[in-house]
Amino acid sequence: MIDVDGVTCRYESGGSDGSGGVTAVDDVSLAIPDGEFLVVAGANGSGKTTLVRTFNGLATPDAGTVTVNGTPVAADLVAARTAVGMVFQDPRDQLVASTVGADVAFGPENLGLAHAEIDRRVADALAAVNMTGREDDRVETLSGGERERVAIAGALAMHPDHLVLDEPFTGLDEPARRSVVDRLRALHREGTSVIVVTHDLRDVLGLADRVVGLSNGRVAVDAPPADALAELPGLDVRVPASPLADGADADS
Amino acid sequence: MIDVDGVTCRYESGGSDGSGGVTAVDDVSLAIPDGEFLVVAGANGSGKTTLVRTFNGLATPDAGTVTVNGTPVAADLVAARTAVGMVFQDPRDQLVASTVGADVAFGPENLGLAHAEIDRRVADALAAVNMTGREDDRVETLSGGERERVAIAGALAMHPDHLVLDEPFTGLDEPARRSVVDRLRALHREGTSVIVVTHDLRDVLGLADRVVGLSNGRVAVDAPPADALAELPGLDVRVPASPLADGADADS
Amino acid sequence: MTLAYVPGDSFAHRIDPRSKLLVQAGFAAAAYAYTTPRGLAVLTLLAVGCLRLAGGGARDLWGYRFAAPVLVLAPLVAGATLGEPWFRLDRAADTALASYRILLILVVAAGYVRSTPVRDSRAAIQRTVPGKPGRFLGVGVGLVFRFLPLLKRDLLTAREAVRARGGEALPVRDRMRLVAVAGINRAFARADRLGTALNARCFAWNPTLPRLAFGRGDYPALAVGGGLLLAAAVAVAP
Amino acid sequence: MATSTESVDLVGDEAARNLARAALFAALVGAFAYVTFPNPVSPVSVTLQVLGVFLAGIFLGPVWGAASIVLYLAAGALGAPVFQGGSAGVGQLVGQSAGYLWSYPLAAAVVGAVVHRSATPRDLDAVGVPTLVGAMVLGTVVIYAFGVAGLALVLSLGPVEAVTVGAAAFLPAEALKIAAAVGIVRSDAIAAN
Ligand SMILES: Nc1ncnc2c1ncn2[C@@H]1O[C@H](COP(=O)(O)OP(=O)(O)OP(=O)(O)O)[C@@H](O)[C@H]1O
Ligand SMILES: Nc1ncnc2c1ncn2[C@@H]1O[C@H](COP(=O)(O)OP(=O)(O)OP(=O)(O)O)[C@@H](O)[C@H]1O
Ligand SMILES: O=C(O)CCCC[C@@H]1SC[C@@H]2NC(=O)N[C@@H]21
Ligand SMILES: [Mg+2]
Ligand SMILES: [Mg+2]
Repeated sequence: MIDVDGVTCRYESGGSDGSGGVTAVDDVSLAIPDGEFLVVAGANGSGKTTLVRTFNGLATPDAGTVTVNGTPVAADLVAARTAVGMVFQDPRDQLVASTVGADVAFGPENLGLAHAEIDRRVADALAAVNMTGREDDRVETLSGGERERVAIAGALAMHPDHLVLDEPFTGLDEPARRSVVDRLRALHREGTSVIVVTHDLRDVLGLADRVVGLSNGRVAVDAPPADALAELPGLDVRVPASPLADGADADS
Repeated sequence: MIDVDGVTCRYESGGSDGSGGVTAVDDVSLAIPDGEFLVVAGANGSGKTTLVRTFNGLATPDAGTVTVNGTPVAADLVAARTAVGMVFQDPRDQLVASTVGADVAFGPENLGLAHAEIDRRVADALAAVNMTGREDDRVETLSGGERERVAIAGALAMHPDHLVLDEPFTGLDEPARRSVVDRLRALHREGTSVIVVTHDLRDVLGLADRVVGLSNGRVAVDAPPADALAELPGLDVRVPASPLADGADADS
Repeated sequence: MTLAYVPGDSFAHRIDPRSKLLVQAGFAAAAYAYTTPRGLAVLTLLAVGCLRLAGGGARDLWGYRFAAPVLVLAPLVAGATLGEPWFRLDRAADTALASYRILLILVVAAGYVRSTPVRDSRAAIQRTVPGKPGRFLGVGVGLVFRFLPLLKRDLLTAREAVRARGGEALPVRDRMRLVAVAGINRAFARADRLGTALNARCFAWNPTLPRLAFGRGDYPALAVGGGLLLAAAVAVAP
Repeated sequence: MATSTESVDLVGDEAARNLARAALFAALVGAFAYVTFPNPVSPVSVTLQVLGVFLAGIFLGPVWGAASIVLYLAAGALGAPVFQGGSAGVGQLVGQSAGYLWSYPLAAAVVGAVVHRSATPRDLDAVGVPTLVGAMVLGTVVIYAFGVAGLALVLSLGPVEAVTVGAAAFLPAEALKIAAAVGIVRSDAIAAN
């Protein structure tokens, strides 16, 4: 259970209005029950990334609290960071080791797991993203999509209770996307809560239990996919188009 | 006219096969006439980024030559770089100044244009990506999608003969995407050649005159969109799905 | 080109990095203790042996070419005198021997570098230096290896970004400033983002220690290293 | 499925950030070691390492600046190609340039201490150019004192000979590096804090 209660996040230095500050997340309250598949949608700059970063203490709210599995994040960072796995919007920011295998193993090592268990998790996570056999590749030689996959594998290997993915599909080609979607679906079935951040719902709407739409840092929509569908385009979020428009809409 | 003739690019350090090398682009020949809208598609790691980086000399072929407007790239780098504008796959690699306005102005300033003209181009380019009024924002405070837009604006402001965009839509929300698509269409109409690199054809197929599909560094498809459509899924490229499958396919 | 780890299956590749570090320490100590023609002759055999056991050869020494001028110049400067006899061979010979011992130490070090992957080196630190200092060094060294190509790339892409947008028209001085400042800025941002990533991934002071174990091949290596240290101690003992 | 977390001793956010920055500057010194210029007055080439050492002290302060250079030495000893001209290995730490290398952590600490006047870094905007230059001159003195002593010891040279080989040839280049460091620090585009 992740419980977001009246959270506000400001950046002092940003903003274009000259005031020298921007409120990225504005009084958001949100309860994410265990095992839910939640999609957080919104336009560029609507505060999605900032919001989810409060879930494991990478961003600290200026007001409000976030509680994970009953404990406030601020009170027990270890608990929050082991419970909430996170895949960053830019995978390059996430890889901390020099080789693929070492990177995926990094999280499990920090948990102090036994070597056999670490090996099992690494193999398993790499398989989930179609990167089996690439353990010894150096991370700086990976292509954009390959890097994205390794970042996802690193989060999967932590076996988190809640998995947050910030725009996970952007760089992935079709087989990799499918493979990740399958894995997310399986995790969801096994009881992990999955939170996907995106501004393009075409690939995840079918998976979601619920969609939260952000606009200017505030919750503008909070509903099951079917109900949210009508309002999301008003938030500048992409939704599955009508049959004819898809693919062709760029040309219309 | 960009003329790619028998180009091969190898990375010595990459590769997972232990041989310590990978052929990212393998004997590619390709002529891109002035004013063409070309889509370069292919799976992760198929060599798309490497190929287009040879167009303005950011990557140097190990064999073969690239000729831009009649001059070999290697013979006149400055000419190639002013003729070919490029939006990198990762916008962070691209931004060189500290504020949005200064960054977009950087290219035009280098062209030695008059101030009035520079201002006009900056305003125009920012409008094209829906970032009007954000001139004074510091680039490190931008959200992911905002950064992508500034990178695109920087390339637009150069008014290049050929515009290469490496996965330009990944981070953009719907209005920004639409706006960029509109601008690309207008540029194309005015005679600029536009080259879009992607593994997801859903947003650009309607615009393209021609699609080149790469597989393992080789040209596997080279045809108008209608003809290419059937072969692309075999290259692990995403194509506009059949009506029912779109959006729902993630759930199927 | 530059000296680096080369995958392989030589004797040195198969033994524990800690044994190899001990051999290096012992060798350096002995080279300083026995800087005589005879001592260095024996050590030459040993040094070449070490490099061969790591599957290396003369090629690997190319990485140390920048050391050569000092090593060659030093004996000349040492021998030169301002008055008669202008050049004193005995002084030059002393320094030449000292230079040569450095060369030998570099040969042995080359054997270590080419036969030891980063992973093992980090493991050796973390298993040898206890507690937080060990963790700091272990993770820190890992991050240096991670940053090095990134940093080169950041400097390179900063240059590319400037170039890709017509920056060639600028004077060299401006271009250098732009690249340096953009490069350092990027590097900073990157360090902070990687710091965040470490936290998000549960970066802890007490992780699972890397696997390392002494095997049969380590006994001779440990014996050689220990023997060299002992020999050095004997030489300096009063 | 959940892992027991009692035993995990998390590294603090601040410490992790500092560690990442320390590793970054260590890598920067390493990258600068590749940049070699031929030396007009001696066959020994000039490198930019010292510039990296200065910057580490200036940007990270005395404690983390020194820690960063310790990482540099450790990484180099263990095979990262970060010493002069991309060389590596324990040998360098006892070789002809040992004095210089061992002086670097101390030099970074000295530069950091003079610039920030305390263990924790302060805002660089508050630091005047004379302070910056003074700090780096002092750092240079430390580096050359150790470097020359190291040469004398390692290569059995007399003091004058060691200065001839190890200092006279380099000193003019150090002035340029100090100027470069001031230029980088004073550039308003650096966003670090
Ligand atoms: N480090 C920062 N400093 C100042 N302002 C920031 C910072 N990071 C983000 N912002 C601002 O906060 C707002 C929200 O940013 P955030 O990254 O949360 O948006 P997002 O919804 O994830 O957008 P995107 O879809 O583009 O990734 C934006 O207006 C952005 O400019
Ligand atoms: N700097 C590098 N060093 C070594 N190998 C590299 C490097 N850059 C790319 N490669 C390898 O070259 C191949 C092609 O990479 P490239 O970036 O051109 O692919 P791409 O088609 O753009 O993929 P993506 O869709 O993931 O961006 C990949 O196998 C990649 O691992
Ligand atoms: O990496 C090494 O082996 C150490 C090289 C030491 C070079 C010294 S530092 C002071 C002086 N200035 C230079 O440019 N080089 C020398
Ligand atoms: Mg975001
Ligand atoms: Mg690419």
